[in-house]
Amino acid sequence: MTAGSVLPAACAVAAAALFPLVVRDPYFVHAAIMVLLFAYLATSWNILGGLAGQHSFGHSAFFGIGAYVSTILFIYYHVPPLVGMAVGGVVASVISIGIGYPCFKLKGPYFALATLAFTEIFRIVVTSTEQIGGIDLKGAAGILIPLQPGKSLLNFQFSGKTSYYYLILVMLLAILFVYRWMERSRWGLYLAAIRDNEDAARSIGISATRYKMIALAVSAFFGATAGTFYAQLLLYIEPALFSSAFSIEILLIAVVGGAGTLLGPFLGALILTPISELTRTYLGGGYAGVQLIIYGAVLVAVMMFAPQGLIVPLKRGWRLLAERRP
Amino acid sequence: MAVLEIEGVSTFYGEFQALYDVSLKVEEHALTGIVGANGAGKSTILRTICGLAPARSGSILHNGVPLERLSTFEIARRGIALVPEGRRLFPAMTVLDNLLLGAFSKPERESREKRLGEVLKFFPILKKRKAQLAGTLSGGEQQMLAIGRALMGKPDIVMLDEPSLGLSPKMVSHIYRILDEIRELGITILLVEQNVEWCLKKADRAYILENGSVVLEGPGKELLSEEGVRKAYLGL
Amino acid sequence: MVPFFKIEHLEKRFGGLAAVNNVSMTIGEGEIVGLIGPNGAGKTTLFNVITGVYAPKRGKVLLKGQDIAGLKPERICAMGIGRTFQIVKPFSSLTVLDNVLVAAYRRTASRQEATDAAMDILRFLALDEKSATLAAHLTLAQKKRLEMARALATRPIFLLLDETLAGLNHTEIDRMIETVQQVRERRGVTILAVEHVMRAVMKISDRVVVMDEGKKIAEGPPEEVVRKPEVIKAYLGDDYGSA
Amino acid sequence: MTGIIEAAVNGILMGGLYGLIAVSLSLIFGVAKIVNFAHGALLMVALFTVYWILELLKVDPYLSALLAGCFLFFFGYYFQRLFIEPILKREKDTAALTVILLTSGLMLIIENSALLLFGADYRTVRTAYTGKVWEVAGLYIMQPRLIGFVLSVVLIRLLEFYLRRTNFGRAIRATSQDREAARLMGIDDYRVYKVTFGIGTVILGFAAAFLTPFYFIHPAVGDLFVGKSFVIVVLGGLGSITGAFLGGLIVGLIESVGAQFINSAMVESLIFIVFIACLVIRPMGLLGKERE
Repeated sequence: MTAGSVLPAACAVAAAALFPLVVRDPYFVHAAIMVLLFAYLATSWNILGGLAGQHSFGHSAFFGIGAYVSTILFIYYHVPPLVGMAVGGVVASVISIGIGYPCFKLKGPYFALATLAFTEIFRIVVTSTEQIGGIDLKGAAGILIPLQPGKSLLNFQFSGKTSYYYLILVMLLAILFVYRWMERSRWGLYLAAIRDNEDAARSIGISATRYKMIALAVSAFFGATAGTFYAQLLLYIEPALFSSAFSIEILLIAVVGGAGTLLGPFLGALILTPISELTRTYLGGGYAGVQLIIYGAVLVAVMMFAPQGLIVPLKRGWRLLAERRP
Repeated sequence: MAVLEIEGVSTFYGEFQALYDVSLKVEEHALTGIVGANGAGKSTILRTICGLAPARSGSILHNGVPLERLSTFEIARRGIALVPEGRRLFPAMTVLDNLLLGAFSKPERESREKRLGEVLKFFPILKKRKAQLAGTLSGGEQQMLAIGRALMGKPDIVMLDEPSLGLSPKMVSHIYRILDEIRELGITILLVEQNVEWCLKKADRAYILENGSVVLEGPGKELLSEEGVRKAYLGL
Repeated sequence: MVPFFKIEHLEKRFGGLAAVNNVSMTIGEGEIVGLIGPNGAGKTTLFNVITGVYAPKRGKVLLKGQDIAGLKPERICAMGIGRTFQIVKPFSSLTVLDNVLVAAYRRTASRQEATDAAMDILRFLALDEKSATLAAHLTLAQKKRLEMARALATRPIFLLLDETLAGLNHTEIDRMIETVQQVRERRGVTILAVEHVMRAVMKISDRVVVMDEGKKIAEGPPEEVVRKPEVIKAYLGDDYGSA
Repeated sequence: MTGIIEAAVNGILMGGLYGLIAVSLSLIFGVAKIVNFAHGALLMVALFTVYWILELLKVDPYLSALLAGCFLFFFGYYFQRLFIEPILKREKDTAALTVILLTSGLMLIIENSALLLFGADYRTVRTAYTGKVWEVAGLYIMQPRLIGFVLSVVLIRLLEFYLRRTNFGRAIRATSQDREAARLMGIDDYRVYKVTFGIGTVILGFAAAFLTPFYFIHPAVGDLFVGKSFVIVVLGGLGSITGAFLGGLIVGLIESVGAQFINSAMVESLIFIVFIACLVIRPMGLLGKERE
């Protein structure tokens, strides 16, 4: 981090930390939690999509795996969700290797379609599985997560929304830190080289498949932890978590904000998540589709006029502003 | 009168400058040759004329009309036919389809059947292969088809990019014979050819290109004896 | 004695066409060999087979006696063969230093050591002042030098240069010729260079190999090779020499 | 056994419609190299167009396709002109992903606009053919499916004729094979893209007309077809008309026969598994030839 960006970053973190103290309306706190959660999820996508340039259309698979694994462990084996979160992450990483092996043989739109097909397979299998080895998956109905008596971090049970807010804020800061660290590390350089030109990267001895796999596994791990958080926040999970539509939503947040940049996914979540959260509530019922129309319009506009993501014109504007000041 | 007049053209691929201030003239009914080592920019001149690699500066006049701002398809419709390097046929279409596409532009379409007859008479082998897919032809046949396709449009000028490349010696001499015949029909030709000897012998006027610039120009036969030719190629 | 580098009866086909047809050659340690031939002669395909982009249909590629034919590009790089590309392929979003650093990391995990090695190479190629520039913003001549820097940072013992001079102007060409000579002298790297600028080929090569239509048609000292009728024929046409 | 044969026959008949929808996708993909995620949404537009023509003008569904086609051609033409063309012109070779995201956005807009306009009801239409069955050799075959299948075959033959025998058809094929060479023939490639897109949407109009007598209409109905269409296009080999149609038959067959043995959702995942395997093992499609 350069000296010039420490101050704004500190201010942003402080503002974020103060937010629930100032805004006490639980509805707004909930919306803020969703923004942070989607920023976290999109950043986890960005580890593969941005650092390694592999635009996955199947990230929701890992989100769903995290949600289901920790929930099943919690309900059937009484594993605390915090532990389940880690286990879900590892399971998602392992599964991601199996997905990556065929998909990394493909490029561009074919990679997109194959990853999309994978997440659809997950969705369909979970939707149509009522029971497996004595565990009720409840198919399309989804699973309600029972409340535990003891309130603790280990159990992910708190008295109010505010604790969830701080938890996801810390998680977001952590993943941004991981992203930044990876970007600056030797691995990050390898991934950037693969992203910019795979042939050239291989010619200087970088095994493209291996490093893409690493990025995928890390990306899957964090994606799954977001799933656990979501499950514990809403206390309900359903097969739609695996859906391709949800995968595309994650990717959109990252791309609209700016894939391959540290703050792009956060910016994307800041813009797109409130659109879906706020309009869902205020327009409600008969206008159910309006938020998606706005969502689509934002997407179309960004693709047509700022295909590198909104962070690019924003940065340019910031720089101009900074230069104008003496 | 010059059919094509190129004046001070510079062309870039990205930031790589392929042509430096190139000027040349193509006279009506003449054969104009361009020779030079690999990478000297010969093909780029043809691509620039066609608008496939637009010039960054300079002017290109076709019968007095500037071409620089036109798209490739508009330039093609003006009667400028390119037989591109590598022939660029439509491999999954029949020989007949390929020929008909040569006369795609509206004005040519009316006299299409007549020209088809002429071209097939010119290339009897294509008549035999009419229904075959272009991708299944031999190299020599493909080259004939590419030339035939260009002639279908009743072009003002035919530009050929290394028509003898990758062909057997026997086929090369066959192609040369065809070029001679086309020339006798009075069609204006701009030829890029790797066979310097042949090209210079035939060319009414020739240009020698080195590193994107014209280094020598003059009647082909005069250039043939110039030391500069050998130097441009072999550095001796 | 085991030769430094040797190709035996190498063949690579695309569909029916033999792009590299039964090519054999030997290169001694410390040599600079020029590889010339008309367009479509198979030079770049030969490079791609040596560096593992393609697996050959048959034949051997021996580096110090070990057959490396068919290995993956990253393995072949690890064996000590570096290359540049005819069409430059910089890592555009990275700085010049990072472009070289990423290659230097293949030899050491230490950031300090890798950075030192990378800066060393950048100085050698006179790119040190550009180290913080994004590779995308370099001129073509600089990108060509960056290609070379990146290849050198993997510390190859054998370097394949694919048209390093194409698109450069006279001054840049002279400078690059000097650089190539220094790569051998200072770093002891053996070099095989595909080159079209004949002036340069004549100047730097100890030996020249000529390819035409996938086959090797001549080999020898540069002055001799360019006088051979078959070479003149390949370049200029049927009977130029006798005219 | 009869049950399975009957399922196979009905599967193939439905597969013909899948094939037709995929032919449209394949045409657009093959010529302009556009991965159109809004394909399902366009099908939905086609279905509603046919539906409203039926409701308001009381025209036979098979005839209404002709009317719908006129509107849909311009819909597709300007869809390409206004949204996709600017991106293709700007990005040249790397547009594939941008176009995927752009068309995803357009899909959201189109589907949810339909939801606002027409509501979330499942609409069906009663036509003279709805629910009618023919008995052939002891098998019960749904009449509208058979008619739809036969007309699909006819339509695809017509399309092939158009592409093979007409000037502009040749131009379309030429552009898909070698865009630059096509331009050298005097072909305006961007115009070819727009017209191709228009033709693709017209085909969707016919598919919609064939579906209407026995299917339902809903703003999200396209989602049921779009995944399958991509699978079929990859199975059949990108850009191949015949391949796409045969791919449709295969998917229709797997779907209906598979449903006799395992539950229908699992069949759908089986189709996706076949899809991934095909992408990885035979990216040129089942019928395609290996390229260099």
